[in-house]
Amino acid sequence: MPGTGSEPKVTPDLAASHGLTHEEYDRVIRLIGRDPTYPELGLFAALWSEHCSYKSSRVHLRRLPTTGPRVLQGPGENAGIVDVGDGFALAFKIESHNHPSFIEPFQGAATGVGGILRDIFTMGARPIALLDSLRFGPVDDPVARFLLGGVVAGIAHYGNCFGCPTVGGEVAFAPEYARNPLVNVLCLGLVPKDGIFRARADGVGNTFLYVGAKTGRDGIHGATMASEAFNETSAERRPTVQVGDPFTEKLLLEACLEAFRTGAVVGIQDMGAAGLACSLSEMPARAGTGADVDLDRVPQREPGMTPYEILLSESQERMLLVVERGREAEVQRVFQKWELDAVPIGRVTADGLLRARVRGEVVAEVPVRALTDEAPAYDRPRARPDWLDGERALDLRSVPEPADPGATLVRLLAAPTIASKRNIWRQYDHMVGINTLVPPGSDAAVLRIKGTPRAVAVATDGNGRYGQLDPFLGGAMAVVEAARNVVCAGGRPIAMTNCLNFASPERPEIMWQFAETVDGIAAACRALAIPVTGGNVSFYNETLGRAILPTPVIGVVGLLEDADRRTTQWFKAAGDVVVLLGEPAGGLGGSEYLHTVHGRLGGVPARLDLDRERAVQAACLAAIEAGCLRSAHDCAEGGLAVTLAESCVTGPQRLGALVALPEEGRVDELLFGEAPSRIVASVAPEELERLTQIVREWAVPVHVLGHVGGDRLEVRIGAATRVSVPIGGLADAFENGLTRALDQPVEALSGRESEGSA
Amino acid sequence: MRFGVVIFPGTWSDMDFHHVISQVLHQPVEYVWHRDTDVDRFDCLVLPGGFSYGDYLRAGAVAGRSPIVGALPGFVARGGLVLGSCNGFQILCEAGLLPGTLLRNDCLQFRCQWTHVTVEQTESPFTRGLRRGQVLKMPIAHGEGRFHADPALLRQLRERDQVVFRYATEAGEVTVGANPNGSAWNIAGVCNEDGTVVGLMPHPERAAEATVGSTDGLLLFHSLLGSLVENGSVLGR
Amino acid sequence: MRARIVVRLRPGILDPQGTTIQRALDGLGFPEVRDLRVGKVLDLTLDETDAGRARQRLDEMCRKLLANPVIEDYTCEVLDGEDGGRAR
Amino acid sequence: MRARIVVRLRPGILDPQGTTIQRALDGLGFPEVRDLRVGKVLDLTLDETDAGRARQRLDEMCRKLLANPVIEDYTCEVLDGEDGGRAR
Ligand SMILES: Nc1ncnc2c1ncn2[C@@H]1O[C@H](COP(=O)(O)OP(=O)(O)O)[C@@H](O)[C@H]1O
Ligand SMILES: [Mg+2]
Repeated sequence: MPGTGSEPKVTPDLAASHGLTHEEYDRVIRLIGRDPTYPELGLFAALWSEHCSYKSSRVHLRRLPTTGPRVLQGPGENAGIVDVGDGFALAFKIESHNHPSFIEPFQGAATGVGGILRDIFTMGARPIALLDSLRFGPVDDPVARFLLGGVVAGIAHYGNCFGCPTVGGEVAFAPEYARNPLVNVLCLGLVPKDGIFRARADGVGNTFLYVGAKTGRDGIHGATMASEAFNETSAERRPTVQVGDPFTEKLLLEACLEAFRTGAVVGIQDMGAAGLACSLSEMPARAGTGADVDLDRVPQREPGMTPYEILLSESQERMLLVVERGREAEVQRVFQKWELDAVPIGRVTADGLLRARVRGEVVAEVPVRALTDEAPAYDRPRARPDWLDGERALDLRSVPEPADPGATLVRLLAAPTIASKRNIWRQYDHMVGINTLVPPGSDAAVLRIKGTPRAVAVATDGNGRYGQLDPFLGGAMAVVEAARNVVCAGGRPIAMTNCLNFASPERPEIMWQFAETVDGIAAACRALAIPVTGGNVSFYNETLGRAILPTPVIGVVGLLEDADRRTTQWFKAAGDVVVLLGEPAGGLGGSEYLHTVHGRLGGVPARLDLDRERAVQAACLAAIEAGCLRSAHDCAEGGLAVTLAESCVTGPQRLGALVALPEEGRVDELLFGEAPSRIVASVAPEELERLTQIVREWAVPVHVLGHVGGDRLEVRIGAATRVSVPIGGLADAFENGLTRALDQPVEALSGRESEGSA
Repeated sequence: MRFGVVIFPGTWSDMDFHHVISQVLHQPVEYVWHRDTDVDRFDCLVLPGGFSYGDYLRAGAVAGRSPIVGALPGFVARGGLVLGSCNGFQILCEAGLLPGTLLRNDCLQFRCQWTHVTVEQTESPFTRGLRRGQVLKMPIAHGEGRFHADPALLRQLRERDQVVFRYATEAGEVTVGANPNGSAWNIAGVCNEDGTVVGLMPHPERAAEATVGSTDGLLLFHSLLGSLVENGSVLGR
Repeated sequence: MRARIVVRLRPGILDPQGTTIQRALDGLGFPEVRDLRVGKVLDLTLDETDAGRARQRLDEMCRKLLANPVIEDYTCEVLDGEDGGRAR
Repeated sequence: MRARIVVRLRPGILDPQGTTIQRALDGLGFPEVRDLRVGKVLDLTLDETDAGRARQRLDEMCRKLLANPVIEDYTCEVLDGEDGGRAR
């Protein structure tokens, strides 16, 4: 029995204050056969937290398809890995940092970037791109402005200083995120196929080498914090804020990659959530080994740290390596060169226990499997929310049709969720590495893989409104939309990662939303044959009972065999023919139009036919690969009219277009209705026939809408011209919409103070 | 021509320069660690972009006092050439090897975007192959690129032809709107009195292949290599 | 009335800037420096003649904008007020 | 021995950060603020017992690294030395 020292006596109440339920605490006692010591309680509380154990989501995540011919590493490691040919592989994963970003947006977002970068380079990969998917409250809310400013600056600070380009992402605004911003960051890294590292503590007798920054009292309870909803007392937890140091992270990256080349590194894991505790239990658990470590040897930034604090600190920019016994010096020399600590703190053992000592005395001794595999898993109660039918029942007769659809189009283009995010991404270095072939501003970013003719296309997507009205559809739509974005860039989707942002899993209607979403994702993945290689679940995104929209954020990675075949979303030349792959009809349920113009969230979103979707994507890709598309743009938020306008104004050369749509139903439905399986493309007139042939092979309808040219976007419906707006007006709305909305004065109140009252 | 690309702990454009020099220009190139001071095997040293020491105090301040930078005056005196881009420019200014100072952008934000610069002098080995007034398209990516010099120094730089590049429109007009960071006199790059040390905020290595958007950055290197061909050696050694 | 506000990271909060500068000083021959931490100083003029009221306003500014209570502490000084005392 | 170094932009050098903060304060209802400028404060411990020598070392650090004389001024204070005086 480990000594207890001067630490608090462990009682069921203390366990409860650590977030362990009575049943969970009993389970701890059953598993270790006695009362835990205080540090042991800390270990269980952290590793059994929702954040680390996935206890509410595990039973559902199993339903995701995770295998495919290119998958070298599926879920279960720090990142997924797919084979991209020529001896290269891509490591990639998405992570949330929602809760820390609400408490301190700059550092919260910065350390979120730091965490996902480490997940990628622990696999042996050099990070080559970041994407950030963000959600905030409406821009006229000062708190949202404060959070947006801080989050973007934090991402810029960390990514720019570290030297990894931020090449894409999304930003959307809705009232449901007002006190629960979402900050999801995806990172992509390139690794030689034979240079992949894993988070395993293999080889009894090998050495645990602690490397990187020193351990301070940062972020203790971070893992348990991400496993709770916000309430009035959340502010008191503030001293746990971690500060990111991108410079040290950069040193850590270079040192790790150089250390890997010594051949002496057996395994590696970053110390993220739950810090040393997590690495010291997960690494041995994966390898069927144990760990015996001396906490006195852990480099410490502050005096007087307790074993509990050392084990649970979430200080950033640290890694745990397992090094072949006898070769420690080789690895240490590398870290010395980069002026980083590298200290042996213990050994891999055969007994399956995590044993931590202080001055020789054992302060914690528990089976690693008790902390990991034996963590509780719940199939929590699920119930379809009773408000759902009410929200889905939208009587379109109560929605007046726009008198001037052109003006409505301009308004939609200027809506913060649709308008250009240039003011955000120009704060990110999106070029370092000189791989960026398509920068932010098109459907997907495209990065070349140097030394090969190939390129990778990557995009993130997720629409919380669809999730709210139909979570199964929300999950499926996020997948097909992210994939469609990648396809529009010329990429063949090969794998995806997902970040599932939800409110409290302890509420049956939230758990129902979660389960439905997972099923929707799984169905779409199967239909498109895109395996899931990893992801992240963020629960408890609610403040004072107000839940976020169920928001799955999907990141899809695609491969271009020929980087020169990449395609962008904007029109290229006057005279080109504008075509629509898919059917024009859209629906107003859950649309941006209903939200922006009518202030409503409701209705039934358009149906998704997965076979049709697969065919549209395959047809588009075939056309791009045959070299007969000049542009391709996914038709999403804002519908056909917004998609056309974006193709007119987002390129280096602004071009007008004249298109005609068949007269059919409501004008707003036709122009602004949303539906999957639609791509607006342009094609040189002499290629139109070839395009039509290719697309027909996939049984996909092609509609010739009109042609590119002129200085306005003109849309005729039947005989009437319903939209005729000068390109300058469209461009102005799109380019300046977000900035103008942010510049509009609000009640003079700083975000920080009002946040304190949240 | 033998190139050395200097690496400080937080440098990140090192691999980009290495790629351009070796894969695009097919010139011999080596990395040089910031503690090295033995640099006489090189004709030209490149100080790339990055955050050399996190750049927490002032951009380039710590690196400006590093061993390799201490070796630069001797290297230059013996005929060596030095190109500093972005953080490299900041370091050269901090070390006093180039005139002026680079301050926080007037917009207070990091800026990553394409810029155009006019060529203001063609006496330096890096610009000898260019035309005065020629417009080059190269991107910037920095938070501290506002070139500052007091009026006397500014006058001196102009009189001595030490202003190398100025931010301009695509058509070559030097305007306030074309100035991305509030630099004095739109200055994007300067040189020492001999033209052998050149610093600029834009990234020539990011404008060296058509596929990433421009090849104008190569012109600096072509000037350099052209000078080499004409004279047999730029260094005369 | 001249005033000065100093905003510092709270004790225990990581200060990467301070650490880096200290290491640089060490490398330049100043090994005697320890515990270096970096803060911000804001010098300003207040259109206000009453020192007590001035201090109160400075404190308000810090809470509303200048200091980030999550990670920073602050002190305010009125420099040429009647008593030149500290607000906090 | 504790010491403090304050580094400020020289008068006449544009301080966009100061201007922006002042404008933000104005927007938050503090129109009485003028001439706001932002500087850096470095708090540190010196392994040195002689205040005079400490001040000399601080001054050296500033000249060698901490301040850029072209744009910045600095002051050094020894806080708990025998006389607590200013170096400059
Ligand atoms: N939504 C999900 N879909 C698939 N895999 C997931 C999902 N969420 C988490 N995972 C996987 O579970 C493992 C644990 O994730 P996580 O605890 O987030 O890792 P980390 O400790 O690096 O944050 C990872 O391999 C991750 O990819
Ligand atoms: Mg991880």
